[in-house]
Amino acid sequence: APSIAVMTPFLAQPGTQLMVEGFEAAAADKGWQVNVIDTSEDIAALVSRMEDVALQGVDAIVINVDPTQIEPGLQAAADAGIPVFGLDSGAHPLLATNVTSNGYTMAAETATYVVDRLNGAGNVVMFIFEPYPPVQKRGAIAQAIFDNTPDIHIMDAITPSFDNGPLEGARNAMEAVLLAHPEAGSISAVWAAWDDPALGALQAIEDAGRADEGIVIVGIDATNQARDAIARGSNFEATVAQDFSGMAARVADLVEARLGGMMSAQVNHYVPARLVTQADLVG
Amino acid sequence: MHLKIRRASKAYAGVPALIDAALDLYGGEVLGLVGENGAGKSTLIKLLAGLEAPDSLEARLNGARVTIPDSAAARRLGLRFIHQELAIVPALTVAENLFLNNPLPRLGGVFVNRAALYTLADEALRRLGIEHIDLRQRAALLSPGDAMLVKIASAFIGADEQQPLIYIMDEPSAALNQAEAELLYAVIERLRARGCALLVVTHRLHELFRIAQRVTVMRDGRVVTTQKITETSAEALIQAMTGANASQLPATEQVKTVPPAERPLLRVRGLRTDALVSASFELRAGEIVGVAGLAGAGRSQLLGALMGIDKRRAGGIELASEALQNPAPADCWARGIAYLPEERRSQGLLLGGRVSHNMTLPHLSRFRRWLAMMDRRAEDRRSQQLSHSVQLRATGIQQRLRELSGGNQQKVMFARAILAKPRLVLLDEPTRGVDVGAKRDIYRLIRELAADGAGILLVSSELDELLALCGRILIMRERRLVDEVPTADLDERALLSLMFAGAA
Amino acid sequence: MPQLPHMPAFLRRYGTLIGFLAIVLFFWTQRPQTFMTLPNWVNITRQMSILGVVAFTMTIVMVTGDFDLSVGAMASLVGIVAGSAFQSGAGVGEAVALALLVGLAGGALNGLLVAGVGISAFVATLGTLTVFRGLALYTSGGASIYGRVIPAEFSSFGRGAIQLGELRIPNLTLLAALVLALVFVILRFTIVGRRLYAIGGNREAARFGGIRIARLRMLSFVISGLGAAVAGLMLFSRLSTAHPTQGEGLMLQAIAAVFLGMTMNEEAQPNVLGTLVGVLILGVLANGLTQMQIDTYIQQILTGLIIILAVTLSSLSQRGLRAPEWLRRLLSERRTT
Amino acid sequence: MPQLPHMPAFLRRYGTLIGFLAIVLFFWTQRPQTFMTLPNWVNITRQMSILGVVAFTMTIVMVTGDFDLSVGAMASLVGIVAGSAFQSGAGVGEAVALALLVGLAGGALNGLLVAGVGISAFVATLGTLTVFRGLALYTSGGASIYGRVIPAEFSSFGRGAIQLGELRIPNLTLLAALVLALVFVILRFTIVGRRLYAIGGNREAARFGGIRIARLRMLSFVISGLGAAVAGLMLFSRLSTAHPTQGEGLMLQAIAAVFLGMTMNEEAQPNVLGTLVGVLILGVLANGLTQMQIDTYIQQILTGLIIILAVTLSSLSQRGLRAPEWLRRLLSERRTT
Ligand SMILES: Nc1ncnc2c1ncn2[C@@H]1O[C@H](COP(=O)(O)OP(=O)(O)OP(=O)(O)O)[C@@H](O)[C@H]1O
Ligand SMILES: Nc1ncnc2c1ncn2[C@@H]1O[C@H](COP(=O)(O)OP(=O)(O)OP(=O)(O)O)[C@@H](O)[C@H]1O
Ligand SMILES: [Mg+2]
Ligand SMILES: [Mg+2]
Repeated sequence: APSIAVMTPFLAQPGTQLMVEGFEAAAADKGWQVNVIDTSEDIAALVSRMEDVALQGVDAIVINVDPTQIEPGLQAAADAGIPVFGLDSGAHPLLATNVTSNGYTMAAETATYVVDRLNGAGNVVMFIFEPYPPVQKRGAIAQAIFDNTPDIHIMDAITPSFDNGPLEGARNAMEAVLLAHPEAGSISAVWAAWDDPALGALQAIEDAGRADEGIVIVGIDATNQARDAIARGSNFEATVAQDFSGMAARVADLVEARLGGMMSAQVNHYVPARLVTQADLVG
Repeated sequence: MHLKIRRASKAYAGVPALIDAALDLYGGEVLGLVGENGAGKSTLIKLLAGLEAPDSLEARLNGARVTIPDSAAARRLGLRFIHQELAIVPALTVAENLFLNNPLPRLGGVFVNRAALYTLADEALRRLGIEHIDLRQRAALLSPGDAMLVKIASAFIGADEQQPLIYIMDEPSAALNQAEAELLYAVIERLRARGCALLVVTHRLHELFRIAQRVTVMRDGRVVTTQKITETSAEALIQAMTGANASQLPATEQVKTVPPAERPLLRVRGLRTDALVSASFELRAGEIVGVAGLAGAGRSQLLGALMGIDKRRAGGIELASEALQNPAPADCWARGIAYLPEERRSQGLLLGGRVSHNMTLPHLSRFRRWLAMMDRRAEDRRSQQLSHSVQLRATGIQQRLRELSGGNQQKVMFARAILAKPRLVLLDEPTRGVDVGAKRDIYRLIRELAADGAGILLVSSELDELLALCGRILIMRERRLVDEVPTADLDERALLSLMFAGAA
Repeated sequence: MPQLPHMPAFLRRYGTLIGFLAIVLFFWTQRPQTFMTLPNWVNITRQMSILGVVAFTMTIVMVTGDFDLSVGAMASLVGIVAGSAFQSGAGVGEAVALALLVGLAGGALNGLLVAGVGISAFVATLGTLTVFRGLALYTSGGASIYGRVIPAEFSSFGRGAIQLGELRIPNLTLLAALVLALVFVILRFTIVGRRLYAIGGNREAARFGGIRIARLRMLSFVISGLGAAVAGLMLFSRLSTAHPTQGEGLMLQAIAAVFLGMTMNEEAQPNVLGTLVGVLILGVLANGLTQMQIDTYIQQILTGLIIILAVTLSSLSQRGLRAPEWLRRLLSERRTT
Repeated sequence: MPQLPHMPAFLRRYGTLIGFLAIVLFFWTQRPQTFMTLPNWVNITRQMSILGVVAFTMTIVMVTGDFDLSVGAMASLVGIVAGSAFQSGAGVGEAVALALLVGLAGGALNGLLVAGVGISAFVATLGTLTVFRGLALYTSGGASIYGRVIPAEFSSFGRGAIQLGELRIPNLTLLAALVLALVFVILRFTIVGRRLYAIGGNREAARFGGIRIARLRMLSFVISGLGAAVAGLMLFSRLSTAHPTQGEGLMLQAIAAVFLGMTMNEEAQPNVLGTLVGVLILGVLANGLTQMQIDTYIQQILTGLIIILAVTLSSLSQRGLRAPEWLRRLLSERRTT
């Protein structure tokens, strides 16, 4: 059976998990042997492991990581004649294809949701993360949209500390923001570039007893935990569902085609994402 | 050559340890330095070695003012030291340790010249007549006695260079027995004859009369007198050191001796460990038994084996007819065996700890109350009593051990051993570095313990000490117990020849 | 005598404390309305409670001269264990008991390796760190455990508080205070505490002096394993989420707190009140800097600098406050090192 | 003399090495076609070269009895510094020089704090770790630097190799070998090396002996700072990407490698050949387990267990290979600790 290596440094992220699980499911249907390699945020180790699997001679490699940062690994695979497929990674000449959701649209959807809910006026706390390009991209788009709405004021753009996981980091940061702005209504919304900090912020707001001030929280990725929070009608109002398993299935199909000898001319394949609110979840 | 020291002062946290001391060292002369424990001798030497920053110090070498900011500067001035505290690096070889305070022979500027290193190291040991120490072995394997020999030898490296040097030695003979000390005296005499200046600190007054030309006495941080050796006597020196008349000191002989019990308290049969070949003997309650031997003869290893420090490979130990099966040191203490190890700094003391904590360390469970709490008041009371018994010179039982002079640290170790009325007392060089007065106190306390029915096993390199205190002496050679003799038939010469007998 | 009087001794012992108060004062002036308020302090104590439990029990290990690098991974693992227990239908009691058992076993493993086998604590706990982390990741498949499987009474503990008159004291704060009191009493007033300090002071002398070193070192690792387990449960309860790496940050922070605390002791020994101040410094810095809306990256730089500064000041004051000296020392090498 | 002959001594010194060979043998039998091939070994050495440089220079610091926790953060920072230099138009020479200067300055700062001020190495380098990490994140805004700003000749170095007959030896491997040789000579044959060991062996004795402890400790931190800088550049060049936290993993791994190496020395001292074996063990494990398609989480568990096992075995063989003894020891407290 063909042997496929799935490689990522981000397996601890819920989105990555969903994708990897989706891919494993699709691969099981196709009778492939899948080896998942996670290097816990260590990019250099990921490159090393790519070299290892290239030498070992797998049939294909699927990556979930920014390809520009692992060029030696891509090169090793190319030298060994092994095709590499991007799963929500990014475009690169050494990649056969890349399947992804459109990060720009996802950020735009949540940001405009906030603008609409606030009727174009209010104070927004942003949780961003610059180091990871796809997430950085989201922050930039959202910021552009807020900046473009004259009465929306960005109070703070916080990069949560990861020391005890993003949930705790965001929660502590939000607690401090809440204390710094004790008046009801002084904070209108929290825009988070992914769901974890949105959840942390939600916990902080609820614990501070300020859940009834109407602070609007939005996230991206629609993890199960976020869906739960939205479904119960909390301040967490909206997130964006990427179709992770759809992306994974699409990559699996592309891999299958390639193993069958077909080359795809299209490099980026976009799988649509959709906004999720309570209305979508209840009933 | 003339090294002139004036106005040497040093206070620790406001408490003066050295006050305006003055000293003169001349080429071709040995100056003895004596004083009670804590008189300030080591402090003075640390200032000269650049190890402590003086509050004031005026030094002139041949008339020229000099400063000693660090040990390297002291060395450049031609000063060589043997410090009181053992300082070896266990991980380096013996040869490398010999060169720790000497420049290593170089090859091409930065590399170590190993060939030269071993030749020179070999010479250095030879000079002291030491042959049993392997230069290439790690210093970690040395017994404390051997380590001291290495340390002494290292001070004499380069001694035969043209220019005579100044040697400053802090109790160099404290860990040596007479035979070894003789070798040291010979080296000292040779250096003196070559024109070197020497300063020797010692608590063995008779030593002074052999090697010194003049003697300086310190008391309470001050130099009280300096005299020609020919114009003084041991009694006069003691009087100068203590400020009291020697005859006023309590005589040790006053303790009445009781005849030892009939039944043996301790019975040792065919005892063997990795470091001890064999030992069999008996010890009765109320008896003081000495252990004699050359450095490395295995005396310390014998005590270590009894205390459960080294693993027993064979043989049996019975304490009061009860077999001790592979005990840990904790078990031994619990059964009433007290132990005073040879190397106080590494094996005994918590240097950062307080006097009282050091004394009570093995006896903490005696101060238990409310299940697991420490009865600090009782602890303090007992420590106070003991400090008094051993004539401890400290600011109080709260003082940190690090701040005590070497001899006073040793008294704390002794106090620990006698805290709980032990049944069996294992003493390894108990009076090392202790001043004459305190030595008498310790002798008295040892006798009292025996009179109270404890058995005492005493390892000492001071033969007169063994002969004065013990009824019997066990002789050790090459890590086995070879002989046992009553002291009644012995004098120092006879004892020495027993220690040497059979040693090739 | 050109010795300064008691000032340096005072500064030496209380330098870090004074630094802490200076930090508090600074934030007070900067954020007068919000920083020095009761709710904020309650908030800080709750935020630091988890780190506190780890740091307090770590203090015991460090008293004996060892380290425990595995606490962070253990805290994560314990969360996953309890979470998995919930998933397979366990009640709160069972899950908590199981979690504590895991902490105890992990601590005992560390103790066995360090005190029994005689491996250096650093490498032993580095090894178990890796194992615990791997176990947490493997058990959970790398995913978080959260949601309805977690009993409400479990999560409510971490968010609950006890009303004391005006004051609402968070359960987590109370728990941390309890651990603090326990460790304080053990180290300060019990025989075991005295023995632990003796082991840290001079291991060989302690053994020769009749102290059962291996047992006590073992005990200290078991305590720190249990502490890590309690902290892991607290984290899990507070977040209602168990993530397989969520405790990782605790280890270095706990060690930093103990080291900060050691500066407050004459003999530079670990002591739990000092550790408390260390924990508070870290907590107040994070809280205050966030309130001042300082960029997180700059927060990191400042935190590092302040730690260094605190330790430097208290170290310099130990040398009699003659600051330029330590520079000269590098060149002239006169003083005690 | 009832001494066992040379077998235990042999096992003690070479236990870890034998463990390493056993691991190699195991992978060889499991993956006969791919593991024991020249390309794979070249591959392993290249993969380990970066960790190697950090671990080799860390060995020097650890010889003097200190630690340097800041190396990982320094390696990241150096990449960002060089990357920023490229962004503002610097040439390769300038960027590299600047990066090395930063490594040197960072090392000197550590040295100043530890040897000059007298702070414990652990807390000092924990502080600088935080500062360096914050600086890297702040300078880069948390984002990676990559793409066209990086001169091709810079990236090609990290990917290039030198053809030696049949063999293509990667530049990175060569560089690591060079550092290894240098550290080996320094520690083994030079006067400075002996003095470093003396400081680590007994600091007080070294001071009595007139060794300039502060200067040498300072030197060792500068060397490890430089080592971290070189490693940071190697990483940057290999990935053509500078990420503000990309070196973080190096620190614990380097320390683990040195500790593994210490098991291969009678006196349990750090020694650079031992460190090399430690680095190789970590490298071969990662490579071999990946080739055997072991789940990454189980890989972690196995790596931890194997580290513990290696150190345990070599520690037990030091006690004459009577394995049950160490268990009894816990209860009876008989042996030397
Ligand atoms: N670091 C220190 N801190 C405080 N006091 C100290 C310190 N070092 C020494 N002292 C005190 O200085 C005094 C002199 O000590 P020193 O070591 O010079 O005595 P000594 O004459 O060498 O005695 P001994 O014969 O016992 O070796 C003692 O009272 C001692 O307690
Ligand atoms: N585990 C061991 N195996 C073999 N030899 C050992 C071991 N431990 C110590 N030795 C050696 O046994 C000898 C006896 O040492 P010990 O300390 O008992 O001598 P000592 O008679 O007390 O003399 P010293 O005055 O030198 O202390 C020393 O030469 C020492 O190096
Ligand atoms: Mg003295
Ligand atoms: Mg001896």
